[in-house]
Amino acid sequence: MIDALTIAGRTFTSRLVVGTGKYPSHEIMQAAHLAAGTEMVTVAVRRVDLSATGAASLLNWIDRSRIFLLPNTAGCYTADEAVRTAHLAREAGLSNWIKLEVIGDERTLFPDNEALLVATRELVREGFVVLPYTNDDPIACRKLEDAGAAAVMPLGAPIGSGLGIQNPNNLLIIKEQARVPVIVDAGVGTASDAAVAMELGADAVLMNTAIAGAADPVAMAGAMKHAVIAGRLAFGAGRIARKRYASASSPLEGLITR
Amino acid sequence: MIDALTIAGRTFTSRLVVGTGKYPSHEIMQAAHLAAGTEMVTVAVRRVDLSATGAASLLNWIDRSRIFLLPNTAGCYTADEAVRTAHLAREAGLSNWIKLEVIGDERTLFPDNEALLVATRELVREGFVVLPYTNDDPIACRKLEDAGAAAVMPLGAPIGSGLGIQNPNNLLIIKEQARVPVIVDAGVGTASDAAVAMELGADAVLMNTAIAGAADPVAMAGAMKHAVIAGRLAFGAGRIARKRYASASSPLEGLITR
Amino acid sequence: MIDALTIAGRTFTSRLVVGTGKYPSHEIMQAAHLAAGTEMVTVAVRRVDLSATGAASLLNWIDRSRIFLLPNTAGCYTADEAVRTAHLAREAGLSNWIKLEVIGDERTLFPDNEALLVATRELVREGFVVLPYTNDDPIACRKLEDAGAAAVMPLGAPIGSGLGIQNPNNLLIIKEQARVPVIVDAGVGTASDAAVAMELGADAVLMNTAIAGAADPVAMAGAMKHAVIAGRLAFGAGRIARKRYASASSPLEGLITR
Amino acid sequence: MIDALTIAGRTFTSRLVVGTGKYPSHEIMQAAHLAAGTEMVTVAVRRVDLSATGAASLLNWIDRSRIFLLPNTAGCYTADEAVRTAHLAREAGLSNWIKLEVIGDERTLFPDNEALLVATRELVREGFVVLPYTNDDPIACRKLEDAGAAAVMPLGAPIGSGLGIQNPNNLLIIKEQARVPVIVDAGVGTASDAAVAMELGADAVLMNTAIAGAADPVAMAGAMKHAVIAGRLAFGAGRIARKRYASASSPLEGLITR
Amino acid sequence: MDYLEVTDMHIILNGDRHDLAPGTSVKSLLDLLGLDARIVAVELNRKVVKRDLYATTPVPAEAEVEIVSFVGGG
Amino acid sequence: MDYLEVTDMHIILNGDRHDLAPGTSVKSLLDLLGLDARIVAVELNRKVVKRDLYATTPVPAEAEVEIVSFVGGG
Amino acid sequence: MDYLEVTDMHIILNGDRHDLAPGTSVKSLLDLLGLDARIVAVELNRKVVKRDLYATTPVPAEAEVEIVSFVGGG
Amino acid sequence: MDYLEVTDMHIILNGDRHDLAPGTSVKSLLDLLGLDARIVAVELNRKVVKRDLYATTPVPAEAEVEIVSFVGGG
Repeated sequence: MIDALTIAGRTFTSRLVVGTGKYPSHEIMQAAHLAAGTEMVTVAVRRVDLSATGAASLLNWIDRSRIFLLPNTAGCYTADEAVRTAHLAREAGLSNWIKLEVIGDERTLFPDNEALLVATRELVREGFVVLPYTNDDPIACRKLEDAGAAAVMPLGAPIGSGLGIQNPNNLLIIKEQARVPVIVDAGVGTASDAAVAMELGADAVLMNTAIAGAADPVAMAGAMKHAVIAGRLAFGAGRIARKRYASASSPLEGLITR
Repeated sequence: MIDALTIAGRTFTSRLVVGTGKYPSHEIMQAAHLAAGTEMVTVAVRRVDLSATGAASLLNWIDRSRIFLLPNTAGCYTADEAVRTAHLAREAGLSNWIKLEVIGDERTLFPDNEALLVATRELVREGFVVLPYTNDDPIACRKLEDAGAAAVMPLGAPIGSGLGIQNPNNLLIIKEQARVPVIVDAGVGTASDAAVAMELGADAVLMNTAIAGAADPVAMAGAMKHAVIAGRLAFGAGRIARKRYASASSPLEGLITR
Repeated sequence: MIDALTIAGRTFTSRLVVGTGKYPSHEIMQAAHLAAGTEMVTVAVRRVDLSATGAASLLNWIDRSRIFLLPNTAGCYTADEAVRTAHLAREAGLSNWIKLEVIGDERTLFPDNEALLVATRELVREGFVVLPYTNDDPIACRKLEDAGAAAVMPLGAPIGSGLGIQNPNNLLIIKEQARVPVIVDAGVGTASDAAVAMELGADAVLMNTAIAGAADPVAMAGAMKHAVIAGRLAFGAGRIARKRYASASSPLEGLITR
Repeated sequence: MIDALTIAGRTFTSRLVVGTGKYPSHEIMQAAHLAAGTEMVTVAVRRVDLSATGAASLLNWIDRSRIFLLPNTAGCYTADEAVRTAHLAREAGLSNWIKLEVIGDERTLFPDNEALLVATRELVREGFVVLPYTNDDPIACRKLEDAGAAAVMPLGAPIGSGLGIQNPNNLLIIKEQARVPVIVDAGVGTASDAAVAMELGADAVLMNTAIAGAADPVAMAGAMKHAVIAGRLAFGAGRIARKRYASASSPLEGLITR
Repeated sequence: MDYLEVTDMHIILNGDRHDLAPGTSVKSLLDLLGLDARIVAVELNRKVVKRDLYATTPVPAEAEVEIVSFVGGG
Repeated sequence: MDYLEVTDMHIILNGDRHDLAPGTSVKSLLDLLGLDARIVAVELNRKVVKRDLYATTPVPAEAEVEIVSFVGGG
Repeated sequence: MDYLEVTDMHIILNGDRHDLAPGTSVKSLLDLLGLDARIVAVELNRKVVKRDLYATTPVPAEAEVEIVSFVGGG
Repeated sequence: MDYLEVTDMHIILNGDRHDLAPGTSVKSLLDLLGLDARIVAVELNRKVVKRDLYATTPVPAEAEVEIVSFVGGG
């Protein structure tokens, strides 16, 4: 239905990347992933809970024949922490892809772009496929791309805030200059937010809370699937120009009263 | 996928109503209707062009086994004109449904609600199923409903303007108080606008120029189909609350560095 | 500082009309009126409280040598009630000016434009200077003007809501077509809202709750005074066009490094 | 009228900082500065034009008894260029204040925050009072502050774009966490934009094109003066909460009809 | 309203039933109520009474009387 | 409209003056015009003619006749 | 962690101090802990251990050992 | 720049090559150029010259000299 997305040589039919956190249950997460039609999900790297013997692994609920795992470095506040976490993620997941997060602030979870650049340069040097989570700063995005990022992932709004795309103009600028895919990561609250991101030209959208935190995560996952398709199609379809006044859609001639 | 819509006893699976004006060709219109999955299209009533012998009728390009015709009174500036046009439409179309327009101004094509109420009362008295095009005035919508309208059709923005939903709060209020379906009619520019309308609780969206005037009408029709489904699903799914700050989607515990 | 406003032959230096309701005290109201620099305030007409002997009249706190009284018909839900109230107001206030309200709904306090038109026509016939409170419907505004209204007073948002101007495009259209003053009445929440209304071309702004309900009404009244002046000056000054990209404000030549 | 602003020990009565570029003439610039009531203006550092003998200096048109000069490093694309320019500015202006710009992109003129941090650290070390122009990134602002910046100057929108405050939420967050003054620099298009910035809590607003590029720069300068005062007063006055529905400003009791 | 004389005549004053002496003028009614004629308006049976007619206008039996003044409003 | 017979009777058809043979029914008029009765509607002097009455309804002299059909609209 | 033998050697495992028999390999440690080697990753003194070296890599005394796996995240 | 004496020494002044008499001080250069020392700043080989050292600072041969002043900017 829509064109495929290729990141670092890997092709995805779906342009909706989904998280695995905060679902009411593993069953609901699995159903939501199915409803979303996603082909890539993010996971976090955390210490094994040594006291919780026999806990079913998250991975049992992800059909890895259809869904690619993208580990993140969520919770890292320095470049060094993020690099260490990326190393662990690679070993745990047997892939060299990493959603790179270096957080600057606990309250906003905004990225520390200075440290993010340091970590990106290091991990690219080590051969990782780096997808950095950043903010909607076109200069930071360009520098990340110059550093070898396989995609840039500007936020639309704070993680989990559901505020929607706060600065569409910046995202447009980021997309216009980017030569790697642009994935809007964070801030989506409802379906129209995802459609807006795609209409701005984003190559994909990544979300977690908007689906997992909805009253009905599976229904919202379906909504997001359709919204991403809608936004992608509309982006390609060439929307009408905005006008301040009306333009009749029925003919002006042939009226019985004129 | 989404719940059905019933207006005046007639049930529709699709919540996207589409116009038939301004397409590049009849062929493209037909393909766009198919891509939109629409089950109701609007048509205008105009004098037969006596000089154009043998012109293929618009109706040849509409599969009436799947698509219901909704004639409009576009171009009428008085209640009397609109009532006469409704009478003609009924005879031409063999149905008593009418999209009632009484226009107040050529430049904005905004409704003349005073005259619209007069015409609605008259046509309801005569047994029409009246779907009045009005503005986003909750009081006007309630009076139209009290007058017997089968649905109310507030505009999102001027016809053909593509500005999107200008006053979401008014649409919310209209929906909250309405006991008949609310169809957002006019103003949609791109897919996210349609999704927004549905997320506000609209029962359906009606559009013409946004599809017919797009660079690729068929692609935009597909976008709108998905957008309406996305918006409807999201409306029912119970979106997350908006927050000013972030909320982590990955766990705060179990970090290797804490 | 700014140009004067003339309504029905009466000239005002200030373009800020203020209400008299809901202040913490008469003293604060008086100070707020002074800080606002207003020359016209609205008052409501209500039954004298026969049990409250000796209550100081509101009018003792309004310097009528500098402030013109504009009685309203707030609380009226039919044309007839509004006309009766206007008659009483004229006799109580010795002026034939009336802020005409015919409310359609208790929850939104939106106008019933159909009844408002009836009342406007009647009161104009009787010689009143009618300033009708209406919504942002350009057609309703034009009909009120055609009915003889001395000004039109479209709302920016529901009374007391503080939402700010919900539909700037409609206000622009109303102003473009109006031949009488346009006073934005209701919806202002803070100073920038008033500035926006004036920048759209409004001839004046009317507000009550935004000032009376602020934590510090006198400070907010001062804010509103400056905001209305700012907006009026900016409207006349011819703002720069919006551009998506930057435009350097420092010279591009003469750099030491080029 | 409003409270004073102190930056690095220097106190300003006015919270409006104005540029000196792009005016139609020196005379109009001078009149605009007067109308704006500004006490600090920015200037750029450029090579003396050796062919233009006897050109009247810009400084002849700035009353330095009332207006403090803030030199900028506009046009610098590296930390090194910016530091050199700051050195020259200090010698030319006999003050150690610098509006520090390190630009990352010619089209957007967005800051290169990575290089900006380097230059800020260096100039602070050398004893400069550094006011860095940055974007609306709360983490970058905090790091600049930690580096010793005397104020942070996040943009509202691209320089000269006139788009207004694109991301109010980010500015709120920046202000909440800042311990130095926050000056919104760039993006203002008209008076209400300046009021919005101040209502968000900004300590001052800096603008050039919005005034110099207006059809009537002196009138717009007056508008901005009032807008900044309005916004500051409103910020302190405690605005009413936003509500979706109406709240009557006239009493509900005592109606003649109830 | 105990300061009005007991009488056989009644009026509806601001929605409540009251006694009133027959022949009472609007002016006298206002005086009885202690109201300042300059800041109120009076309606008799849904028709406003002009201010300069208060002294010469009697309040009829069973009249619906409305006496209003300005209060704070928006 | 040269395919209509010359006659003394006239009508206003879709805003233009035309000749028409006296006694012509609505159905005959549509046939003359080559119009498919199933996809048009006809108004005589501002009153719609029911479709099943076309054959039995004559077009009166000086009638204002409107013949409309559906066209693309929104 | 009572299922580990008492010994003189200690490690810091996921932030907590534990005893461990000298010479225990990473693989043995995982076995002791009942962990599936295919879904965890192991860091010894801030350096990741390649999976195919688990059997041959001993856990040194006083090592800081991190054993992680994937959990839900965004 | 014909008002400078012809000489064997050259400098790069604001990006352009110029002749300059050996031993010319910064102050003399400014005087030669007709510039008011109070409103310019001078860089010699990327290093700013303090204003009170203008008279005693010679401009070396082949120096890159930048002379700047304030212009309108934002």
